[in-house]
Amino acid sequence: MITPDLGITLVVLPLTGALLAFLIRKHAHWIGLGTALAVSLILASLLTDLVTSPGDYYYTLGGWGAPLGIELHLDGLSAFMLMASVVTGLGVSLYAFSYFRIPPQDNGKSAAFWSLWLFLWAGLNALFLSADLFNLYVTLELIGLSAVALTALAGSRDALISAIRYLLTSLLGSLCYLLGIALLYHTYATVDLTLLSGRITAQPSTQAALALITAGLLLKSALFPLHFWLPPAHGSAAAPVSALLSALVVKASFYLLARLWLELFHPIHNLMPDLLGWFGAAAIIWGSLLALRQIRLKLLIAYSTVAQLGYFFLVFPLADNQSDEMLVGAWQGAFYMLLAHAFAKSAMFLAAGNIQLFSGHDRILEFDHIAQRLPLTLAAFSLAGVSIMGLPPSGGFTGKWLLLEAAIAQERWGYAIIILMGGLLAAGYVFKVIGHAFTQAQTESFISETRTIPAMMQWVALALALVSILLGCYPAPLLELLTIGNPFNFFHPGS
Amino acid sequence: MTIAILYASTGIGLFSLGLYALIVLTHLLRKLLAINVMSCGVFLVLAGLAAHTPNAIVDPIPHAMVITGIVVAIAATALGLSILLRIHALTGRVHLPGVDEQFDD
Amino acid sequence: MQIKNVTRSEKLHKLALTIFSAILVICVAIGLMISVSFLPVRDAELIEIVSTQLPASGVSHPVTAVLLNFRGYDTLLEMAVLLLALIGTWSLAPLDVQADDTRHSPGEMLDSLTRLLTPIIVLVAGYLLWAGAHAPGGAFQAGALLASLGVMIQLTGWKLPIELTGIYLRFIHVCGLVVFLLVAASGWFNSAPFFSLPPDLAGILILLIETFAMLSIGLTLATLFLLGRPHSTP
Amino acid sequence: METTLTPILLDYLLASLLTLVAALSLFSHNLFRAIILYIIFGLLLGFTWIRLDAPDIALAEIAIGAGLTGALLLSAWAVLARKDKSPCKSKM
Repeated sequence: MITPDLGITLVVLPLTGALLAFLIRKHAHWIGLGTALAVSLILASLLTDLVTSPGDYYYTLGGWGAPLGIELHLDGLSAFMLMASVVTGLGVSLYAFSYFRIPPQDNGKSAAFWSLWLFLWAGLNALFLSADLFNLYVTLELIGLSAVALTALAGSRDALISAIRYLLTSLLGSLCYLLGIALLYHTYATVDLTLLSGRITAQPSTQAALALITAGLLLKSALFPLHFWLPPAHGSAAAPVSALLSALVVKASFYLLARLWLELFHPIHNLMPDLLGWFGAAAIIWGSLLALRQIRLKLLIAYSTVAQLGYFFLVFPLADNQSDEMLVGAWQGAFYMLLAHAFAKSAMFLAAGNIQLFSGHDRILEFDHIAQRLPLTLAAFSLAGVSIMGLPPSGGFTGKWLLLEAAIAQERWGYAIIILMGGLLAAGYVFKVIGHAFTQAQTESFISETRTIPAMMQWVALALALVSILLGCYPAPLLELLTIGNPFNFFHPGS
Repeated sequence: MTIAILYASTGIGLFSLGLYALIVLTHLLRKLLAINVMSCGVFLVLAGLAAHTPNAIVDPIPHAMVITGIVVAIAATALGLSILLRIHALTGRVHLPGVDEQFDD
Repeated sequence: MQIKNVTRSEKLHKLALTIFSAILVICVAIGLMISVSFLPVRDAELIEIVSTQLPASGVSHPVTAVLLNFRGYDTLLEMAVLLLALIGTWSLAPLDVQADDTRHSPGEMLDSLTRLLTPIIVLVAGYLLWAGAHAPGGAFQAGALLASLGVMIQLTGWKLPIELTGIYLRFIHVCGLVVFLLVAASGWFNSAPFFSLPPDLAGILILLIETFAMLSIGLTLATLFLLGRPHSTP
Repeated sequence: METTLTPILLDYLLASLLTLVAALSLFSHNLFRAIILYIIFGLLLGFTWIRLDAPDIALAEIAIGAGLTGALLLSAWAVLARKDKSPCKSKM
């Protein structure tokens, strides 16, 4: 039997931690670390409960029940996303614990980081658990605004400019989403996902809501061609923040889109899945090509995120109108890639943070024997790169393989070729970095003083990268976790 | 046409107007104003339609949602303004550079 | 100085953007207008549920019942949004830079007006807070009123004593959320779900939450204004 | 109840005034005027909420949407205006 209060604890704990970190600034990093450990323990017991008694769980906040109050919903998919959020969050917290105490960082910034990050974490967990459209709007704003504030925290000119662009984009996305919710509410008199999924019909207002909500969430999840805001923001934020933004924040809106798609919009769509698939394919090619052209490491990783996000969207056409087995396979592939990408990309950004701290810059051409001087960090980057490229054995490979299988079985050769080409291009940009890391600096720059990197920061990056590899070795239990509660064939409950 | 539909249409109009201004204007403070006009439009749709019921009974739930939305909007505006002021203090500029435009002029 | 060198291609580019966005926005507007005007009158089922459950919520004003009880979780997260905006703003403009700002009072008029208005505003805010249980009003409106009082006091040149900017001030910033969380968690002790308020105590608990929420919201909004004020050291 | 269902002249007036003031505010050349018009827009919206039988939103809109947002915008404008007049602009 599952303890129902565990879910909401995953929201309440970070929220409390954020308040404490704001109050007791001096010890904010200890509060943050303690919260991260507590959240991880709660998640572990939640997952054990869910695996031992699989099912679809609802939790009525305040005991009011669906149309009046707010309900939380826990199934395999939300547990899977919570796992992504908590494991990445724990890693980044451990990293940030050291990162924000390195001399040039001041105490005020560290305290602000911890409260903002814990608010962000509460928002993410709340989003993954919520089954109420308006509550999801509030969580989206909590996530969006804390992500913007975290980006601006870096304080540089570039960071501030990308933060305000991020803010405007994020607000535009939430407003589109909210307008869609308004139309749905006034058509069906409820914002509860489960009730709505039983009532939804193809009406003009529903079609408009579908378009608005999809557009808003695409903007927030930076699908090509709406990705313009992502690379500068992810490229200029502080390293732990970039890791969180790339690993979790963009995925939250993808998750929400997928969830709404599965539960609400599935019966009323028309052209949409193919459109999303084409944009996804374009994102893979365009993002990878731009990543290849970058001269700064963090921007390269950011463009790689644009490309990798494209893969997730391939699931919409590949899972459309398919047999149950095929449909579940494609969705499992997309979400498995998402999980592997969360770990690999956070490892990459943390490694890039180490390199940037070590040499004072992140210009790839000026890397000077990084491999020999920061072996652990480079190992982390390379292992994460293996998962991003999708080489076996890695989580990235498993996910990509499932998507490829679906594409080949449906004889959609275009998508299959794109999936393979994306891997080749990823190999191109990953090896470009690794190559320069082994050699002497190409452009003669005045040798800047190097700084020692705390061991913790190197090991955390390596650990996250290793997890993304290990995901490829034992995929079965996690793929099974995803299907608990039957989130993917919502409309075929009999099968 | 009922009152509810009239004001909801006004809300749509404000949303579209704000959207246009958000794309076209370059001054950051004006962009924030545009976002605010857009959110007022959304609120008009959300709560304006609250009386779009049999016998025009007013539904309190959208009203509560709009109050939540107003507080979120001022929080976002305040954060945006403070970033804007920092940008102004650092660079003397208040316009968003184009995506392809280099910022070091 | 920056020299504006508007070339012909830039002008064309701008014109194209304007036309493109105008077309886009007009399409959006027409589509939405159509969908709104075809909106059917929906049933009043949910409104009836609100009115039947209203007696159990502890207050008789439906909007307050929705905000603080039925959908209290939304309000909790929304107060977190407000606080995080404050933290974000604070991290960009430290308060201690502002505190030693030298500023002359804008005149006796505003000064005496503030003296006159302060007790009135506090009274009205208190009334709004209390009225929220059965009439329009509540923590947000009362908090906003207190914040406007704070804005006015700042405009008269009053400065926050530096010794108050520490943990005491921050405690008022968070007390609304803390009390809200504590009350919400109290459901656990009665083995009821999170956020459940026992009907016989709900009224007093809501008033408790709203009082502290009003203080937090008022102070947070006033601090946001304080942080955005012009200060001498850039 | 019937009277509240069909709009009267006041409603058409308010609706068009709201749109007009919003447009004037967004596209006004003078930034200060834009902000003042935005505050007027907020007050008009407050009246609209009263007309729509939503006194709670009206209070929140006038106090937060028009009042405090307006104060924040004006103080930001004051910073921008002061800095723009000062000679340090030439460092660009």
